[in-house]
Order: sequence, then structure tokens, then C-alpha cells
Amino acid sequence: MIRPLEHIIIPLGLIAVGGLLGWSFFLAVTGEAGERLAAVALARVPDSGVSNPVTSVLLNFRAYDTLLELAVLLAALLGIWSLGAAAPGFQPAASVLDGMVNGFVPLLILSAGYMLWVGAYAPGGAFQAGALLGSAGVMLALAGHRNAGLPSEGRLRLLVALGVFVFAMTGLLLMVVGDGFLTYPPSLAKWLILLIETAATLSIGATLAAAYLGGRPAARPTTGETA
Amino acid sequence: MNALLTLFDLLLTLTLLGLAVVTVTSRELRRAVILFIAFGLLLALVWARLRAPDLALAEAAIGAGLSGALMLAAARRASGRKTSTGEDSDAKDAP
Amino acid sequence: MTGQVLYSQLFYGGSGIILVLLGLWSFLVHAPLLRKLIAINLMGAGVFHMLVAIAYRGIDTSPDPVPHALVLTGIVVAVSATALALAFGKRLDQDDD
Amino acid sequence: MMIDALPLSVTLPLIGAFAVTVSPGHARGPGLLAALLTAASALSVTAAVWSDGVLRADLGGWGVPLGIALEADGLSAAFLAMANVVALAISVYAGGYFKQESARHFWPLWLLLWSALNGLFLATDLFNLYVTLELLGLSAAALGALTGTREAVAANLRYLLVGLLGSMSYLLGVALVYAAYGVLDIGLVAEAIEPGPIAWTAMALMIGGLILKAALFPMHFWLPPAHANAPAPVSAALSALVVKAAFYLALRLWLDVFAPVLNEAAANLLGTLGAAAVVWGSWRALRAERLKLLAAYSTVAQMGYLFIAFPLLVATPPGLARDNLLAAVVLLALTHGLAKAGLFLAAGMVQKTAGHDRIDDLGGAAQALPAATFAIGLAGVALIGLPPSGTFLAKWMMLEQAMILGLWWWLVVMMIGTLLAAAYIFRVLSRAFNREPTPYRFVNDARTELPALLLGLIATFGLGIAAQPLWVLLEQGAFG
Repeated sequence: MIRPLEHIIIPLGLIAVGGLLGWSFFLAVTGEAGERLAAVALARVPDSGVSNPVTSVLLNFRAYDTLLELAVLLAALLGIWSLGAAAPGFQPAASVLDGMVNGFVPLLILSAGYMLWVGAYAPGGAFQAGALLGSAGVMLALAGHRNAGLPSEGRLRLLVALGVFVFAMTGLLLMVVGDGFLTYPPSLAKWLILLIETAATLSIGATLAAAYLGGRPAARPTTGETA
Repeated sequence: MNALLTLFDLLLTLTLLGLAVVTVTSRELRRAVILFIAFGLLLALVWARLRAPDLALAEAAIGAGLSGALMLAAARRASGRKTSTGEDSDAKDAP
Repeated sequence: MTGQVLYSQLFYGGSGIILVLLGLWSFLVHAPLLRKLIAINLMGAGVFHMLVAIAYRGIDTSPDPVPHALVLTGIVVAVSATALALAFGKRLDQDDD
Repeated sequence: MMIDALPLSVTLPLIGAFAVTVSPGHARGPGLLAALLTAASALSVTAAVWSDGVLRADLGGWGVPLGIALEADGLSAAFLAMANVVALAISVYAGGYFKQESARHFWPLWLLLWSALNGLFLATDLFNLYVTLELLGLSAAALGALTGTREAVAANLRYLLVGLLGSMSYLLGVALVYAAYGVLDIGLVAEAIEPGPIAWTAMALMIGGLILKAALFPMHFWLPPAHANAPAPVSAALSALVVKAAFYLALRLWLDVFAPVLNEAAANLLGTLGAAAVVWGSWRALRAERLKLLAAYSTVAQMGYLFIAFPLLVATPPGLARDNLLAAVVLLALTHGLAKAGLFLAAGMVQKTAGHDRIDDLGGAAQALPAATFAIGLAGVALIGLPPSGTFLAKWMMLEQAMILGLWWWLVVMMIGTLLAAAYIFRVLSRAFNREPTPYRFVNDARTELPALLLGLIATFGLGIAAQPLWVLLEQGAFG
């Protein structure tokens, strides 16, 4: 059945929009833009404390964006918590699956640590590492762990807000000592970035796993499943 | 070599767009979510081809993986509700 | 910039635009929350795809890292928004029962 | 040792959000402290702009185009000051309004929202603005649903989705700008931009996304239920600050980025939508059965006035007249922010005391809650635009300019809107005063009533009689 709005009017409007978009994009790409920021950014990568250009941009050149991004992640989780408690966990998985999960989760955590470390000079970094930690949590939740391997509420709250706190405090302390907000001294840049990334990885992992549970954690864990 | 690369580009993009089309037109919710996850994984592959391995990793883990897991849980809940509340809500969703 | 690179940017950027339009269409015509979220995520993927396309500078040249960082930020923002919206949906479902 | 108040205004609420997230049981004390420090920091920015001119901070020390900068000129300083005064009042009010369970959810989200607001007013980077918009949208929707009723959750889910669509449109515009000009800093984009399809499409995408978020008619449908069903302090923040932030950004892009490519058609389109919003919003406010719904529809109308300014701004040649017009628009936005926040806070008091906010059953509210009723009256004066409120001055200057330009139809719309506003405000006040006066005490609960009263007073007297400083402030980089 053809519904006129859905199948004719909106698509026609969208084709018009698409034409305009495509035309503008064509002009933009074939215009004078050339290098854009690539040359500037790549030239400064050696001064950034890490050699992976994307990590340089994320944690140094545009670190302020990343700080606010962690705040977005925190806001989403706090919003999820304000909407209600987590649903009761899944049925405990069969022992075969459980064994598999128990073997797999440490592997994920290890690779998260690896990913965090190599992010300085190879593809990887806090977000990829955090995502791996988060998927370890999801896997535990699927295997029937009530809290996805997350700690009790008090410690979980610390964990999810840690990234924003460490990031913001680093920025402020650098400002107070006179370098400027989030302006790393070159000799310390590598270590400050690693510090921030470590805190961010923990927060991202915990936040994503907690978001998967879909509500605030149970007030008192009835079983001793805290990791 | 350029011709091969162009062919590869064409193939990747056509599959990607095809997956996107079947995702948005799929009748069943759960199927749409699974197609969306497949779309995300293929997108990660395309980004690896475009020399963005950081993004490929992130998209596979977050865009496809975690978003997909969240959506799958929601789709499972929706279908669970549908069977428990009977025919009425089924009819609402039917095309 | 060589013609080959320009062609790749246009080709992949153009497919990004198509993804945006597909997502927008789906967002406008589908009512269920989950479908709207898939649609929004498709739109986002399209915009990100455009950014990745303009960052590409050839198979043997380092790409522009700035759009890559923007996309990484965008991916995390998108998953945050998706998770929050799904929690809203879950709350509404619970109220219905 | 050196302290830069620009990043501090964004970071302090983030640190505060951390503190209240970690100790949810004792959120009020640290929350209020963070609120106080944030407001002090932001107001010091405004004071510094006032005395020393435009402030700028290059975060990370890289400078543009590689790094991100924060900047406060007269325009951002003015909005920043209004937002932080209102946010501080809301914080004090919220300290008395929220009970244990909702307080632990309110405070961290509220501080994150505040951080997003300050970040948005100070940002100069188009992509950074996208991140602040998302932070604003997500925290606002979550806060709006805190009442927990089905209506509130459904309305704020819709708000969240509309907001996401708006941000996506904005982000698409940013991607196009970066593709074409290779920079993201507002100043650098403004230097590079030239009239043509790219600039027009980017403008349509970015400002289009923002008018979704600013609830400009006919994209206003999500606003009344979302704002009317939120907890009172959140309604105040949403109506006074969050939609205003979207308007601020639209104005900022219009003035600073797209100035070389503006055309009359786009301005007239925005103005026409604004005119429709004024009439429709005011009419629905008049017909509203509940006080908070009335306030929400009144926001739709008031946002309309702000967009009527665009065709006037385009039609006025640069010079003193245009500067005055711009200042009038800013004055209108600031006054509305203060007045609407006052109105919502007072309405929240009425709702809490009476157990409802149905306008027809408000009888005797003036006796039970004299301070709240007085605050509604003061806010009403500013919303209608009676002297001596800032709105009166602002509308007068806009009307005058419309007359000079011969654009009389905008004048007619603004008159209709004013008359309807008078009608809906007096409808509330006449219900509230319909019993013999035997007030017991003027103030019953200082913590919640004084903020509402103060906001009403500033809106009516502060910004009306003492509007001159705004012109001095806007001299700093905002007048062209």
C-alpha cells in the first residue's frame, strides 16, 4: 500500500534536500579547502606527548572537547539512574557459558589495558579500551551477574565520575601553576595524558556497563558479586 | 591497482547502503536491530579502508557492539511485552 | 590532492549523505522509539562517514586526524544519547504494565 | 599562580557534579557551594568584560585553528550573567524544593546542565558547541523527567529525540563548514566564508537545527508538555535558560559567522515563524487551564518575539540604530529569562501549596501565598511589557525601528502579542485575588519564595530602570 506522506511527499522533500546537500558537498570538496587542518595537526603531533595523531587531537589539542564528552556520558548515566532501578538480572547462564564468560572477561580486561597503553602510538586509546571494559560488563550481565561485575553503588559512583574529575582537576591545577587550562608542560605531557586516559577508561567502561543494566544499581547487592 | 581499489570501494559502499536500506525497511524490530549491528560492523571495515583504524575499532566496539547490545535488549523486551499482552499490540505494529 | 583522492572523498562523502537521508526518512515516518533511535544512529553514521571521507588523503598518506577525533567524540555522544533514550522507553513500558 | 575565570566557569560545575555524584546523600550542601562558586566565577567574567573588554582563553595553549578557545564578548557576557543569576536563584529554590530521593538525582544533572550552559555561552569552536548542545539536551531531558509522571517522561523523551534531531542537523552543517573551509573556530570561519550554496546550506542546517531546539513555531510542539510537566525549578531552567541558549547560538552564528551571506528571505522566514509563534503561543497561553502550561505557552510566544528581530536586524544598516536594535533584542531575551524563571518558581510554590495549578481554582492564592502571587505579578509585568520593565523598553525600541523601516506588519504582531499577554496574565491574577484579603504573612517559606520574588524584581525594575549598563557591556565586541 502506498501512503502518500510516507512514500511520496517526504521522499521527494528529502531528495530535494539531498540534492542541495550533495551539491554543496561537491563544491566544498572540490573547492580551495586543500589540506584543512591535517598539515597543522600532523606537524604538532611530536610536541603533544603521544605519537598517535588521533590521540594527540583528542587528549591534547582538543582535550576540552573530550572533557565535555565525558560529562555527556556521565549525564546520560545519571539520567538513566534517575528513571528507575535496574531490572532484575538475567537467568544465571548454563555452566558451560559461565565458564566461557569467566575465561573471556579477564581477556577483555587485559586487552583493554593493552589498548589503553598502545593508544599513545598506535590505533587505540581510552575510548576503545573503555568500550572493551564495557563489553566485559555486558558479557557478565548476559551471563547472569546481577551487577555486571560492577562494584557497590558507592564505589560505582566514584568510578563513573572519576574521568570527569581527574580531567577537570588536571586542567585546573595546570592553570593554577601557571601553564594555562589543560596546557601540559611538554616534559609531563605523556604522563598526564596517560593519567587522564586511565581515569577516563575506567569511567567509560563502568558507565557503559552500568548503562547496559538500564537503571540504578540495587541498593544492597544481595550476593557477593562485587568485582 | 586503481581499478581494483575502485571496484572494492564500489562493492563496499553498495553493500553498506544496501544494509542501511534493509535496516530501515525491515518489518520486524529485532531483525532491524541485528541488521543495524551488521551495518555498524561493515562501516567499521569501510573506515579501516579509509585509514581510520582508531575509528574502526571504536565503531565496532561502541557504535555496533554496545549500541547494538542496548537495542537488542530493548527489542527483546518489546517482543516479550507483545507476546504477554496478546494480539492488540501486535496489530498496532503490523504494517 | 590527486584526482583519485578527490574521487574517493566525493564517493564516500556522497554515500554519507545518502545514509543521512535514509536515517532522516526513517526518523520521520516510523513511530516506535527503537526505530527512531536506529534512524538517528544511521544519520549520525552518515555524518561521521562524511567526516571520515574528507579526512582521507590517499592510501599512502596520513589522514587528517582532526575529523577522526570529532567522529570519535560523536560516537560516544551517540551511544550516550541512545542509552538514555532507551531508559526513557523502558520507563514508559514499565508504567504501561 | 593565575586563575582564568573562563575555563573556571565551565569546570567548577563539573567538579561540583563529581562531588554530588559521589556523595548523593548529602548533595545539597556541596551542590549549593558549587552553584555559588560557579555563579561568582561567571559574574566575574561579565565584570571583567565590562571593565577590560573581550576576554579570550586558548585552552591547551595551542591557539586556533588547532586548539579550542573560549571567548567572552559583550553578547556572551550579558547572557552569561543572566543565566548565572537565574541558575543561582533556581539552585537556592531547589535546595528547599527537592526532597531526599529526587535531590540526589537533581543536583548532579543540574550542575552538568549549568556547565553546558556556561560552556555554550563562552564557546568559539563550532564542534565544541555541538558537544555543549548535546550535554545541554541530555541533562535537560533527564531533569525534565524527574517528576516521574508518565506525561513528564513521555514529553521529555520527545524533547530528547527532537533535540537529537536538531543536534544532528547542526553537526551536518559543521561537517560541511569543515569540508569547505577547513577550520572550526567561529572567527576563522567568518573570515573564510563567502556567499554561495555551501554557506547557505550550512546556515540552513545549523540554524534549522537550533530553531528546533529553540522551539520556534511550528517546531514548538514538544515544548509545552515538556516544560509544564517538569519539576518547577527545572521548568524554570528549561524555559528561561535552555531554549534561550539555542536562541543565543542562532543569534551568534547569524551575527558572527553568516553575516556576509545573510539575505532578506531567510530573515523574513524566521521573522514570519516568530510572528506566528507570538500569536499562536499567546492564544494557547490564554486558553491554558494550568498555570505551568500557561507559562510554557508564553515561552513559545516570547521566543517568537526574539526571532522577529532577525528581519529588523537585516533591514537596518549598521550604525547606532542597529546597535540599539541588537541591544533591545538582548534586553528582551534577558528580561524574559528572569521573568519566566520567576513565574515558574512562583507557580511551583502555588502548585506545592495548593496541590494543583489549575488556574480556575486558584481562588485565594493571593491570601495564602502573598509573596508568590506578588512574584507572579512582577513577572507578569515584565512578560506583558509594561513599564518600567526591560521588556517595555526593548519592545518600544523594536517597534520604533519597525516603524522607521516601514515594516508595520511586525508592529501589528507585537501589539497583538502584548494584548494577549496582558489578557493571560490578568486572567491568572484576577483568579488569585478573588477573595477578601486577609494575608497572614507575606513570606511563608523564604528559601523558595525569595528567589522567585528577586527574579521578578530584577526583571521588572533592575533591567528596566537600569538597562543602560547593557549598552556599555555590548560595546565590547558585540556592536558592529
